[in-house]
Amino acid sequence: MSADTANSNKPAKRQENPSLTYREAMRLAMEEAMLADERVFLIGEDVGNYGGCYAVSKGLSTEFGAQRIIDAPLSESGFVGAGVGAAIGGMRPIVEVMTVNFSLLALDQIVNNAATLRHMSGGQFSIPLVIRMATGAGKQLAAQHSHSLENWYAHVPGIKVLAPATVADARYMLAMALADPDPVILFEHVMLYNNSEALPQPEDCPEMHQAALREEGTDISLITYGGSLGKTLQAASILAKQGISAEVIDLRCLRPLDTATIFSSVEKTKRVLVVDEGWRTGSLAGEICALIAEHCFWSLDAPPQRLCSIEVPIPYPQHLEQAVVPKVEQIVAMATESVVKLDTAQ
Amino acid sequence: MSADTANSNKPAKRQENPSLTYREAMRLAMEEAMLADERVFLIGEDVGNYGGCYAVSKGLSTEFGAQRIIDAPLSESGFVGAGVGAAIGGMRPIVEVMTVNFSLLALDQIVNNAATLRHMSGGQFSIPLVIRMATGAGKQLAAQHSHSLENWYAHVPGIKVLAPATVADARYMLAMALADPDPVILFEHVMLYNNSEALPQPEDCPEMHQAALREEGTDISLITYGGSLGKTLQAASILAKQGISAEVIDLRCLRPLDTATIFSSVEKTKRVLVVDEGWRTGSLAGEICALIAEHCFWSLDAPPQRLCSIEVPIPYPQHLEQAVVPKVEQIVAMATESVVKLDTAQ
Amino acid sequence: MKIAKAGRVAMSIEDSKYHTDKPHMDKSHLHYLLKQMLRIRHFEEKCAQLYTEQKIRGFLHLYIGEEAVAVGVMQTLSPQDAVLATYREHGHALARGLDMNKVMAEMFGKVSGSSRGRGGSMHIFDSERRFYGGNAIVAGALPLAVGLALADKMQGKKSVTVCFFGEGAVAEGEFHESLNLAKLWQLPVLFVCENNGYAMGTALAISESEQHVYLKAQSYGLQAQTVDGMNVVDVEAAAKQYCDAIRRGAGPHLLECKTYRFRGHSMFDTQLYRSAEEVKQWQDKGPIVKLQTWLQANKLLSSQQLQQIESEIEEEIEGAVEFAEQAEFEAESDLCWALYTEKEV
Amino acid sequence: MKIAKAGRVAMSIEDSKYHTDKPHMDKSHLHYLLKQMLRIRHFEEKCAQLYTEQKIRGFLHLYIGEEAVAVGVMQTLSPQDAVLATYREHGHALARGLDMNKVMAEMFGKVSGSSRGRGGSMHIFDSERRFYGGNAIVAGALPLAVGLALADKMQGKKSVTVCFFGEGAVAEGEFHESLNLAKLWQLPVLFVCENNGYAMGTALAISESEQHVYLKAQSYGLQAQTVDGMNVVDVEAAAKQYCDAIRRGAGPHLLECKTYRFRGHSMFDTQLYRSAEEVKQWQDKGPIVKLQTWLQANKLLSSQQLQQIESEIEEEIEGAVEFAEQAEFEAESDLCWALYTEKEV
Ligand SMILES: Cc1ncc(C[n+]2csc(CCOP(=O)(O)OP(=O)(O)O)c2C)c(N)n1
Ligand SMILES: Cc1ncc(C[n+]2csc(CCOP(=O)(O)OP(=O)(O)O)c2C)c(N)n1
Ligand SMILES: [Mg+2]
Ligand SMILES: [Mg+2]
Repeated sequence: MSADTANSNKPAKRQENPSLTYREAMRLAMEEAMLADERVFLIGEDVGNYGGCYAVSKGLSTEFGAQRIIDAPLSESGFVGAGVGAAIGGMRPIVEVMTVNFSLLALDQIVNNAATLRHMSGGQFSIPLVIRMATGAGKQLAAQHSHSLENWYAHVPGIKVLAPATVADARYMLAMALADPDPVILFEHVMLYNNSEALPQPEDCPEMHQAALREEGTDISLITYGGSLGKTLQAASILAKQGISAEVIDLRCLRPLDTATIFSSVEKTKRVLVVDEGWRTGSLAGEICALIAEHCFWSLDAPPQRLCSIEVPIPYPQHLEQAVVPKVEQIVAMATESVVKLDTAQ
Repeated sequence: MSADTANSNKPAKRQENPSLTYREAMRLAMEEAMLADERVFLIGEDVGNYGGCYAVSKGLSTEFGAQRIIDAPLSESGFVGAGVGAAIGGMRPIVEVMTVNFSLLALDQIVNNAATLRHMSGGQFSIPLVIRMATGAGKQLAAQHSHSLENWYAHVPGIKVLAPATVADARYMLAMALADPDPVILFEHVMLYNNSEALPQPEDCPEMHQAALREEGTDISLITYGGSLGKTLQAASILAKQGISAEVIDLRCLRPLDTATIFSSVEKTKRVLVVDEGWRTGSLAGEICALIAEHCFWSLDAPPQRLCSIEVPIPYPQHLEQAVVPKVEQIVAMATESVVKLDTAQ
Repeated sequence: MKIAKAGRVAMSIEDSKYHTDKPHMDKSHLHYLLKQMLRIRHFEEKCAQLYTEQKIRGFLHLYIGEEAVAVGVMQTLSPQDAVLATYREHGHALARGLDMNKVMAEMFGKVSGSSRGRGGSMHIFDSERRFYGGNAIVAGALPLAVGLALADKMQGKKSVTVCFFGEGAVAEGEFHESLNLAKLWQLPVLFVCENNGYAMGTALAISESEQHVYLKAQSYGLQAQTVDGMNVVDVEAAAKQYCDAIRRGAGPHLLECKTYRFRGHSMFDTQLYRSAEEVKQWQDKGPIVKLQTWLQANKLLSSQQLQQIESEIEEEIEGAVEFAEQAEFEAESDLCWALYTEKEV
Repeated sequence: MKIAKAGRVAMSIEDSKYHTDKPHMDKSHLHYLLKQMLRIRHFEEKCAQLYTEQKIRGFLHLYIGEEAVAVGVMQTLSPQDAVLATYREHGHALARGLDMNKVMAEMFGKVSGSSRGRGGSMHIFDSERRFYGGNAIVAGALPLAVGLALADKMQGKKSVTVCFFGEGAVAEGEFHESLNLAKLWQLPVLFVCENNGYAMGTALAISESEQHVYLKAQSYGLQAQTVDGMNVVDVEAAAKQYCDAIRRGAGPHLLECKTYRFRGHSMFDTQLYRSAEEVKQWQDKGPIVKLQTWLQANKLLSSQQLQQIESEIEEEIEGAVEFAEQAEFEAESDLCWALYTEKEV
């Protein structure tokens, strides 16, 4: 674990615009939230004594004590539901479900309670709950520990879904989520935690529900989120060298989707490739392709494409795990084909 | 509850091609399976003494006894997982999860065990499990009891997903599911149970994974499944009167999708509307639109459209419930617009 | 006021085992208890009728036979306390003090209903009275109760959260997880198990290897006991004893109330799983007949008084039906209102 | 052969409380037990080293310190019995008789591995030996165990299904649901709780309001007891007693084995949640040192015999590493093979 460069006792450091890891940024955001609002607390398996399964909350239990950094037993349905109840009861819980894999055990509480109670009760109360979970493959943890199910959550009305893909977003999106009066689910891709960046000012961050244009381009829109952003940016720079100008959109907010940004990019580039680590059939990428086909049909110069994971439980060995998830070369190849095909067609 | 016209003691009746309800057809299929293979048993909440929450298994416990028609406690995760174990152990369980709403509690067992164990173990065993569940809205049961989450299941590699929409499919698809060596999930839309039809011969039924052309047409493909088939067929006949020839495809098998049938229809009609009771964002309809946009892009004369449920927890009052789900008039209107727009464009 | 010794009636309030902790059982309180139970009973009988008239649709789960549980427990609560229940919660809503007009309008699906008509019979809410539903997922409210109690405890409030559920819910993992969490964190929760012997058609013996729910609760370290759920006085006394303990910081408690539903599970139930005799036996020891007979036998309730109670209730119910009939349906254009919060809370 | 009375060593096999039911504890069997534990121990020490060399990747959860549990229980099983375990299952796999070569190849992710290399450390399977994994979802295997036992019972087989899980799993709803189902249906399941005191960094006191797992099991009507999980003989005796009862039709049983993991939860664990002293104390009463010291003190194990055991194990492990190194990775083109069954089963 890299040393913690974030330290609330040295606020000066922050202004020097230090570089932080994604992990540190997320912790800093939680620390800040807990200092600012005593209704905020963190609950989850091993968030306290152990420091978090991905070490995100390391040190927080020393700073805030076991009353506000609550180690929960292995009871995902129980403590996620308790988070919903606590939010109704006036607190601002941050519930850490270690990983999306285990969140299946809590889905009933999320779908039938968190997402539903406000509307179903006629708007009598809000549920200011934040649920954080790690997601994705890449650490050779095999089939039961490598799911990407952001799309399932993005399907559910009543919740909002965020996927911070940069250190800056790790730093500032949690605060946005906590400021939001409704249930927000935050997905942290496991391969991002060690990424390091210098932080921009908060003012320079887009709003919670906005997609970010990470790269401007004219030939094709590459749309992605979370753990696939890095690969997509790499692909964009390779494409640039090949003379293809790719625009890269980081969705950031998976529900609601910032369709305005998506559509205006596609209307400009007229070609699109969506990159998404979820399994292909029923993926979020599929949703985005469908939206584009519906709304930008007459502008498109090539079929909307998507690059997703192969539909198989993710195996343990590195070469097979990597064979499942999207790869930089595939992005380059598909984008090139999309653009070149068009050239041929013309 | 209508009287049971299915009766194993009068096989003659069957040959007379009697008309059955969907409910009776499903029960007949179970009865037949249990008579034919002693490894088959039915387990679920209230399948025995109560006769099933939608009365599908009524009478079976008298016929087969409590050893083969097993009333399970309210323990969805427990008895679905037990179904997986029993299938591995050499039985052919039919697990009834009353409704898809409660299946959220069993999702971990379905995704991480049923769908995963065969592949992850290197193909050492199969899991010949059938899970049946009711799905959908229309009975004014409000938000927690009206979900349509077929798309979530259709996303998961390792399982197969069926949505019998006709009495014939209720009658024959369960047998197909039981003959299949892998986990199969069967969705029974709650509004179908009382539908009545004369049965075709089993030979006249398409295979398990095949979509069915319920209506041939040339102007637009209407693609649907489950509870929306009836509405779509109604819409098609209204459209016919307006001079629009609509082809109606009943997906039947939601995983794997019969893309060959879908694509060849769309290549022919050049326009498509997908009708799906699921919430729009991330719907199965979105997946199908995306597939069509990818594969039939150059054939399409209009953007692929979809009609889904409005994204809101489904309210209790009839007018609001009906406002959420797809309606016949909407199908007609959207199909007409799609066709007319094209005419204008020409 | 001490209650006169019971005569020949079966029920013995004097013998009630919560003698020392017994709440203030004067005549007017007993009349009040009777009236609350009758209100619920007649309200639901009316609902059953309205269901056949299709004014009320969807699922309708009647509490008839079980009124003593909600009424007894609710007596011990203050407005700061929180209440959660199941899809069989009309009784709880009324006993918690929700306006019958709004409850009936909810049954009709009207916008003047307690949940704007969106929830119907299974989802009656009133956040002002801290009545958090009305949950149609069996055992779905238990984790919520833990969270509400946690929030109260963290905020230094002295509230109790009461969570009602059926004995069928005991088999769900959520029961297990919630009791453990509540005890681990010593939360102010009163779990009330309405053990009516059946989960739909599944008898307790088919759903629990250990059929004493209070013993199960004790295995988590909760204080727990079983009480005659047909005796409103016993229920109230036990609930009071437990709520007092909870307010003193003694952590979560569970009260198992042995009761019975006289009607089917919902309006669709053909009740093949139990005999008419069994139902009859329980009806004979029903909570209303029990209290009413005892009061009358002890000359604590004149027929005039009963008449008065009945007619007040009749009037209230008639008013509620009238209110519900007159009320509007929510406009279709408001369908999505309050899916999310409009501004910060 | 009766075992000579223990000398000054702490462990007293004579005093073991399963005197009457004690399995056949002759010297060669004790040597066998020791060897099995040493096999697991050294296998895993090798794995830890291979992990730092990045031959093994992903999560690696070592069983070091807990070997007596798997080894003791496995002695009582026949090939027809079924076994399920957690992500900490190398020991169980080896004790169940899986070929070490295949297990090591699995750790390497090679196609000759027991799961074609697809599962890795957490997902060792061998359906021929009825070893059904290797499950990385805490408590995820318990419902499967219920189902396997149900299938055996329905088919009239006399098999026992043994399901191993950690004490952390006890808090999951699946524990609750599974124990209830197993008891309701009187299924031949032996639940073995490996109570090593921690679930990752969460001490038992933080995760369970009732810390005696065997008492929790009794609340479902299961026969249950706790046993010294550091004493392989006690474990074997208790498991034998229970498996015998289960085979006689006495329904599910639970054995709580008090044990300890000497290493971190996985290879990433900084172990801030426990002291080095605590670890040291437990190491001193470790299952291997205990048995070995006792055997030596009683002159039942010569240094030559020990040498022989150690060198056989060393050879086996070297062979396994060699096998794994030489083995191929699965071809990328086979990635989707066996996602579904190719033909009817
Ligand atoms: C999780 C879940 N599973 C199944 C159902 C269907 N269902 C509704 S009520 C019920 C029986 C519940 O029995 P119990 O908890 O004893 O409450 P009672 O109805 O007797 O008051 C069932 C199975 C449900 N609503 N939720
Ligand atoms: C459902 C679920 N939640 C969380 C995890 C993460 N996790 C893996 S092991 C573990 C601790 C389990 O402890 P215990 O059951 O005592 O077994 P031990 O590791 O001590 O052998 C946790 C929290 C998981 N794998 N599955
Ligand atoms: Mg009940
Ligand atoms: Mg442990």
